[in-house]
Amino acid sequence: MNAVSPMATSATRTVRLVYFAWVRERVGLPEETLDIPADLATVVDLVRWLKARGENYEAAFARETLVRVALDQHHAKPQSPLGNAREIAFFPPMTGG
Amino acid sequence: MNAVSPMATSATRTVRLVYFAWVRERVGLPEETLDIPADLATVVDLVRWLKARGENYEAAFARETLVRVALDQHHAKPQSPLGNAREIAFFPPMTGG
Amino acid sequence: MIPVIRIQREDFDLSAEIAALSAGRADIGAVVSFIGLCRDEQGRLSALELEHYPGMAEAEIGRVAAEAAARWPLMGLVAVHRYGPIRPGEQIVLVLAASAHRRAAFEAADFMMDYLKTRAPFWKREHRSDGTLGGWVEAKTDDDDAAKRWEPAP
Amino acid sequence: MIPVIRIQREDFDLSAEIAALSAGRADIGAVVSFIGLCRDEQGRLSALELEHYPGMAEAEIGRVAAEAAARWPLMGLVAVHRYGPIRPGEQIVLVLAASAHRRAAFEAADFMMDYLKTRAPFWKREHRSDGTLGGWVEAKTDDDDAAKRWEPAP
Repeated sequence: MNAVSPMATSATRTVRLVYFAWVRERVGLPEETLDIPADLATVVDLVRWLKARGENYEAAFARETLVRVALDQHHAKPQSPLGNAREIAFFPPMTGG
Repeated sequence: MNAVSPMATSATRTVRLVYFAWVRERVGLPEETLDIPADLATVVDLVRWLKARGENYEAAFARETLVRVALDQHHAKPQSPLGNAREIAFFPPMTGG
Repeated sequence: MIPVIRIQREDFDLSAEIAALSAGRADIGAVVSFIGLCRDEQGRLSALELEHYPGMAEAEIGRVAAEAAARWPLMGLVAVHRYGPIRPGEQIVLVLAASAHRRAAFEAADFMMDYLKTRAPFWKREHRSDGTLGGWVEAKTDDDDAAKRWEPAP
Repeated sequence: MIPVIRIQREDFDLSAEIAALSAGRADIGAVVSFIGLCRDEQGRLSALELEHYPGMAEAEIGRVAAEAAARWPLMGLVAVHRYGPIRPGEQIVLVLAASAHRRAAFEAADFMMDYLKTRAPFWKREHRSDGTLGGWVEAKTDDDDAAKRWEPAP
């Protein structure tokens, strides 16, 4: 546990989260700006952190594998590193066309 | 030779021959009505009979396999029986579309 | 579904054909269209002259259309082929296929064009930009190969 | 070749798009178009509501178009996708691909639609004829399978 100092775990960064279709409806917001822990490494880490925030996120991500993600408007995967993404979008599988 | 009586070989039937594209140009006619021997069995038989009629037909059918045929407006093959076809068309491979 | 097949000297209008096909109905989900245009071949050509076999052209395209209709669940099928002189940039042929879903519409239009190329009795002759009469366009073995894609594997 | 990509609420006109694509040129031999229409599902639906991700929709369709342009020798590529409420019989999406020859135009249009279905950030919600709000349309695994056709064999 020495590697993770209290300072590092309390560091945060600001991201814009956007939600679409039934993900938006379950979260209850079209978008929000949040300070997330800087040590969340991947999309999955962020999803688990969001689910701990409240029932609305629990409902939206109940089936984690069903929700798709885009980092700065590029499709990404659950294991993708968040990197420095500033806009993170969650949405159901696409049904356009 | 007994099977082919003189009467049978002299019997004829009337067909309309139509020509398109360079086949038409080489024959020198868009169409003609001819009495052909009734014992010509297949398309190839007819082509060989036509080639014996003159140089224009020789030129049109110089490469027999290149010329396509239709019997009563249906595509046919060199070995197809002429049957009772009344309109026989010869033309190059198609280039429409 | 009755296919619309026309052989004509005049030009055609794609939007009008689609409107006619889909008027008053809401069950069509996909319309695929193909338009073949006359190319100038880097300025070499002034026109193509299209000769056809009247009667058989309609009949043969009708047979190809019937095969397409038997093979895919189509809600509309249109084939229009022009003849006579056609200048570079002008339209030569139109195929339209409509269905509930896109796969059937794409495949049927593709199939129609492949068979139209190899079976419809039309022949193209070149007219050159220098005023001389060019030769008859030669059939491509590519086109035969394309048509063979639709045949069952031997 | 610069692809034309538009995300819009308004309807579009196929003939006008083709005219714009081919104006003043005579090197295009084939134009393939796809139009996706809103179906009423046997009268069950009064409309589809299309939600999209502004910004990413244009960007993602642009990336798909760039892939198509790299893969086929295209002379024109257009993708128009509508959003907002769309009634049965109305147009939702247009893809147009132009090339010298038909194979490239057919494949590019087909490819564009398969990837647009699975990658463009649009979501359809049903509005029912009985006045109630229906559910979100579920993605089809068919569409993922269709998109996989274009990937190199493993």
